[in-house]
Amino acid sequence: MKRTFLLVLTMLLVVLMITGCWNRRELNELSIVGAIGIDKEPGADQYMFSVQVINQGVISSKGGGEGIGQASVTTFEMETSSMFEGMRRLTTVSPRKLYLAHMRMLILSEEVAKEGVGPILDLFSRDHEYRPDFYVIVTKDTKAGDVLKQFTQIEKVPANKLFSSLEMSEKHWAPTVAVRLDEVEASLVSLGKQPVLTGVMVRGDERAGESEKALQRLEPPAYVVYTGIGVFRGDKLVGWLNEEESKGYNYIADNVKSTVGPLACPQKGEVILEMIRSSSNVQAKFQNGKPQIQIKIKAEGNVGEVLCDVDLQDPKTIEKLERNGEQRIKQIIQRAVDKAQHQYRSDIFGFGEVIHREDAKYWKKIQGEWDEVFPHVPVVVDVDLQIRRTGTKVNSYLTEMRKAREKAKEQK
Amino acid sequence: MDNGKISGHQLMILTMLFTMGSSILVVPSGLAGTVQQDAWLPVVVGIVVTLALSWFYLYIGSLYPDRTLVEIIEKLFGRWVGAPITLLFIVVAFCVGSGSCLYYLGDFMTTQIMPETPIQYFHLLYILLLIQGTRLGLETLARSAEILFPFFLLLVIAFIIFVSPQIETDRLQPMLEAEFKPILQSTLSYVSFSGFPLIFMLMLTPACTDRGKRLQKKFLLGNLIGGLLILITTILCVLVLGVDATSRSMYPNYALARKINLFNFINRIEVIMAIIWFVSLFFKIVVYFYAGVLAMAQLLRIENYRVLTFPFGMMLYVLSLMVYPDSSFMRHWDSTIWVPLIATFGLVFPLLFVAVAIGKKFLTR
Amino acid sequence: MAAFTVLAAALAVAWIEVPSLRKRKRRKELWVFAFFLCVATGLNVLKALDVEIPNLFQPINAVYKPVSDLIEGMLK
Amino acid sequence: MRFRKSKEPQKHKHATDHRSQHEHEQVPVTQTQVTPGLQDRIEETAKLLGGSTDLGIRTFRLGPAGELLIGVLFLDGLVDQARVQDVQETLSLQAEKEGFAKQALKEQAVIEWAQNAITVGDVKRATDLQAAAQSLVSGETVILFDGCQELLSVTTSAPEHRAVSEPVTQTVIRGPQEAFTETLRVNTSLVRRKIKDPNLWMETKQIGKVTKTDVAIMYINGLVKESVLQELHARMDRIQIDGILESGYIEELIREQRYAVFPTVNNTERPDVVAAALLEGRVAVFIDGTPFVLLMPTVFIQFFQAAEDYYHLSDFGVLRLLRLTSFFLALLAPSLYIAITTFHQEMLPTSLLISLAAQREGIPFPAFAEALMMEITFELLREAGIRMPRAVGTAISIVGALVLGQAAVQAGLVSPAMVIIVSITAINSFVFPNYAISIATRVLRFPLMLLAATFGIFGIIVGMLALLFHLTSIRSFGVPYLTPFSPFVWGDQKDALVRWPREVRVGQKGGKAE
Repeated sequence: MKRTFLLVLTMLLVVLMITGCWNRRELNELSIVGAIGIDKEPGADQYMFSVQVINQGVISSKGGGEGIGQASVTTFEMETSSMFEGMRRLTTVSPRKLYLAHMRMLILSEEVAKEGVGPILDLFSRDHEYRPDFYVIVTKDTKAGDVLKQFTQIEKVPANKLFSSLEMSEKHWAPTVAVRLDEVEASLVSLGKQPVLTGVMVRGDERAGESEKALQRLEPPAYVVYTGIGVFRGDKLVGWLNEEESKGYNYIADNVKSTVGPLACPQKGEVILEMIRSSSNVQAKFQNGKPQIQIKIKAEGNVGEVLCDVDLQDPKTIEKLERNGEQRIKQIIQRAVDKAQHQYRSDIFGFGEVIHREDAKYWKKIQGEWDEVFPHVPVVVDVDLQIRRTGTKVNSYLTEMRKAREKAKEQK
Repeated sequence: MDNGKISGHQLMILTMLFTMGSSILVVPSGLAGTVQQDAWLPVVVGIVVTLALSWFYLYIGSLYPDRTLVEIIEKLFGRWVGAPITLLFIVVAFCVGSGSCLYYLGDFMTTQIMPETPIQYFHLLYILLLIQGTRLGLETLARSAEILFPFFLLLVIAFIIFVSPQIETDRLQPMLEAEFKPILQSTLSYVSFSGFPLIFMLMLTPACTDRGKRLQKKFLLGNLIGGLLILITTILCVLVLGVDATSRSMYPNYALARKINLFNFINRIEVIMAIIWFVSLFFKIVVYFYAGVLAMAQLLRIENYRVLTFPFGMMLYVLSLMVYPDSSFMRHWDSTIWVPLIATFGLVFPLLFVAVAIGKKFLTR
Repeated sequence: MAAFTVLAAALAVAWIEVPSLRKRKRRKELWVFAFFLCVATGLNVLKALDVEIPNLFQPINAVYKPVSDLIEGMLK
Repeated sequence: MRFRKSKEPQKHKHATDHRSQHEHEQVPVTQTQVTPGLQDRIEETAKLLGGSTDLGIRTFRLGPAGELLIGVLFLDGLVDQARVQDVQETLSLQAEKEGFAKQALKEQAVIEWAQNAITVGDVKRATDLQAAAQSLVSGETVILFDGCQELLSVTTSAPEHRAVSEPVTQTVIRGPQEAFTETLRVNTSLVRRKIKDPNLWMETKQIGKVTKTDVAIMYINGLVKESVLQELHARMDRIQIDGILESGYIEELIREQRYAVFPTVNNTERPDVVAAALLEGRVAVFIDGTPFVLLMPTVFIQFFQAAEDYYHLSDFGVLRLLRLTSFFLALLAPSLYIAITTFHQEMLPTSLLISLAAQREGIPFPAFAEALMMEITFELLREAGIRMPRAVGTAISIVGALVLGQAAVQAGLVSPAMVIIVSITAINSFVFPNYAISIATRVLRFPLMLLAATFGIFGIIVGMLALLFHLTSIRSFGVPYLTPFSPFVWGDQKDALVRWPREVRVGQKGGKAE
């Protein structure tokens, strides 16, 4: 036993000694990448690969000190023909090896998306270092590199700003959709579903936003905002949904967690509704062997803001508001479906998959020409909206104002 | 033999780990590739087939209770005919079985976790562990498995709970779309990973203190639990990753573990989850290795198999690096040649044994 | 270098096993051990010297390829 | 009273006499015959002790007429002077009273008379001066009679010993505050007082060729496993050693695995722990000269069972889980830190990663070297803290705190996070109720760190598996080390990971006491 013990021990030591440490990376040898942007000039055959590297020292230095005067992130750019090459070639610029596991955003420029994202995404799912938890977005009217270069207020790391802003807006506002890489891939492969990506743009003076002076101003010269959803056909970007249509898309895709929307008052003016819950159920029904898509939305909301004279104490009013709201949601959805069916001819809602689930045999027959069938599939929308609460107040002061006036008049 | 005795409970755990072994890492991917969202179906059928097979193997074992597979072969065929058959079994258990499973480990480590580390060092480290375990004897191994079992289950349950929020039930639909032939093919592939290799457990069963019905119960139960765990992970893979990502992943379970994200807090713990596969893979390899070494010792009629562990460990090192030149060869080989190969040893030979045994009984009467 | 490492490992293994076997006068086990150690060392040295070792899977392939094709044909 | 200090070798001086030939293989002293002349015999005895100056000799005559000449010998300091005085006085009083008839002065009669006369201590008869010397060093008083071959030895020993005091190494808040001392008899009596049962049996052996240390084996007849007892006896008889100075000598010599890092024999300085162990059917080995008593067989989980677990309400027993966690942390904290920060950075939340990375900015050493350095520094400090006189100890701790906590970080040699990790390890390694197990964590921590530095988490897993195999393979007196877990004993689970309430425990078959 003694011999075995000694031998195993020495062998272990020898092994460990000679092995060195291939995969070992000390923390201070890392360049933590926050976001990657990919650009392409129209017609060019090279991509522009930009990375946003977090400047650790600056971020974590408490109360300023040495960090002052340095930007919290650094952006490197490199021309390349393939992603992997670009990533590695960046070592000629960056003092350290890029560390990608903490990447938050992958930003594709509009040009790249229009030419097709196919040649780009593979690396990000094949390389072991990338994790599947970053979001993919597309720029609108701007370059991905420029988005990365904007200084951001409050959140020191722009990539984090993009990340949390996307999550927040998806949760509370709805017209954005946070798409992870594996979802993009799945819809790229699927015959019955097309990918979508949220758009991002820079509002204001891009150049000024790239200077750190931007941080010292109360009103930033430029800021990064999310706008609408980009519609893809295959791997190519074919167009955009505006904010409302994007919301419609999210209603169908069951992405709406909470949102805010106006609805018409019985008379004039609007009531702003806070949607607190929404669930959608998409089904395919067959009539005479032809498929028909039925979308059922069940939503619950609260009255959030009253901008008109309406008597909220009256159950009938609420009922009326509910009907109006249903109408409105229906409209939004219909518009989104219309645009996808007729303008972009891209099944971003996954109706194909719904049909597949419902009737696999029929799907087998048509899956080849689904792109041609899709625009002609009738879509029926059914919305059921319930208004639950009216906030902490009952009637708006607008109503009370009117009532007071009427009373005064009567007294006259 | 001074290997000590193992209890029925311990045998159950070993059987479970052996059933899961490499299958849990590889099976979901292949199944999703052939039968898409119906991947669970072949597993269910496979579990039933595996249970039947286990019953059959135990029947062979019960022909000569207290005897290992090698001794049974010798009893049936005599020393001179039996020896080559035993040798074939040793080659399969030792070279193909433990060699390929070890390669799985190395491949898994180098693709998913530490790509820059040369694969042989993972093998070397595992072989050292293998030799230590085997030398300490079956009893130690079984008891260690017993201790690990609760932790193992805890991890698996945590795994299931952690990924379940991301389940999308749509992904299993449409159900039962797959046709008969692909289902048959993938069932065969499942059985070739989890069913046929169980024949080598016959090297271990004589060490169990339980006999007859009790042994059968434990063995089948272990089998069933292992099978169910594979079933659950397969279904989870499809439900969470979707068919496409499952079939395109080298190790879908690991991809699944990477998806874990609970409250934005419990996340990025796939390396911890990988412990599940390290452990089950280790026990699969060690059972193969132990079976091979013990078979060789019994074939050569030496009392103590321990002298063989170091030389066999060294051979295993070379073999494990040699068996598969690359990972696509591995996938191809596993889905084509491995199936009939292990079927020969898991089905044809056992049938032959039973035939000979019945024939002998008939003749002696 | 690698080959020497292998030899050193083999010597170390022998150092563990042989004395106790000799003390207990297990001649047969000693021979078996020696035989397998030689085979193992040989394999390892060849591997270390980058000599092509015929893959065990080749003959298995040769035997089972037809069977496998047959099964595949049946199931396709 | 005077005698020669003999410088000449004593060997073979009285080789002609064969009457009391007796094998004395251990101490190289010649055999001695008993010669009738009192003076000669006294000198002879003194010579056997090398003329040691602490030998006290008194000769005087007994009887009304001083008929009987006797010599009283004792080793000063080992005996209680008052008792020696007592012996002398009783003898002379008796002699005064009775007087001596002529035939009463015959050899046999004198010895028997004296034996009956002495009322103090335990009186033994011997004929051999060698035995007399042995009696002397054991603290007995030897009485020689003129004209008699036989001699008497009376136990008058009263060596200096410490009073029973509070335990130093295994303290409790609630529970008995007494600890063993260095005296065997005191120790055994402490246990006897707790277990008043005639079935509490004790056997005594003398181990050590030179030291002849008294070793007592204590157990409760009927509860103890015969096989354990036999095995213990066999192993003790096999011991070949000159001296036993502490229980550690015996522990090392009787354990099964020479190379096990984990202690397979428990030790304690608390009588209540020994009593509890005896009631569980274990065997206790008392060694004269040390307050530490060995307990066996010992299993892994025992090192996490503090005496206090049983004195507080059962809710308190949950703390064992905490101690087990501590065990793993003490073992693994540095290796996990190394593995995660150098191999699996993706496991860290982004903000933590950024802050750790910023801390490491400018640190010249790899994390492994950093950890190794700090761990070794800590071990050194700990070692220094134990060895140093108490006054210097505080200085050490101040230096340690400054070096570890402040200066090293400010000098940019180590990162603050590493200091935290080392502190965590340190705190955790002080949690165990028994010091013995923390030695195992200290020894094993370093190979695990090495494995973590080369293979990351995978290395740690392999290391832990190897450790598990080792643990499952070792035994303590035939009992597998991981007993209540593997082999799994359902009944013992009630006092394994958690101490269950007593009603539940007593409900177990056999009503096992604690």
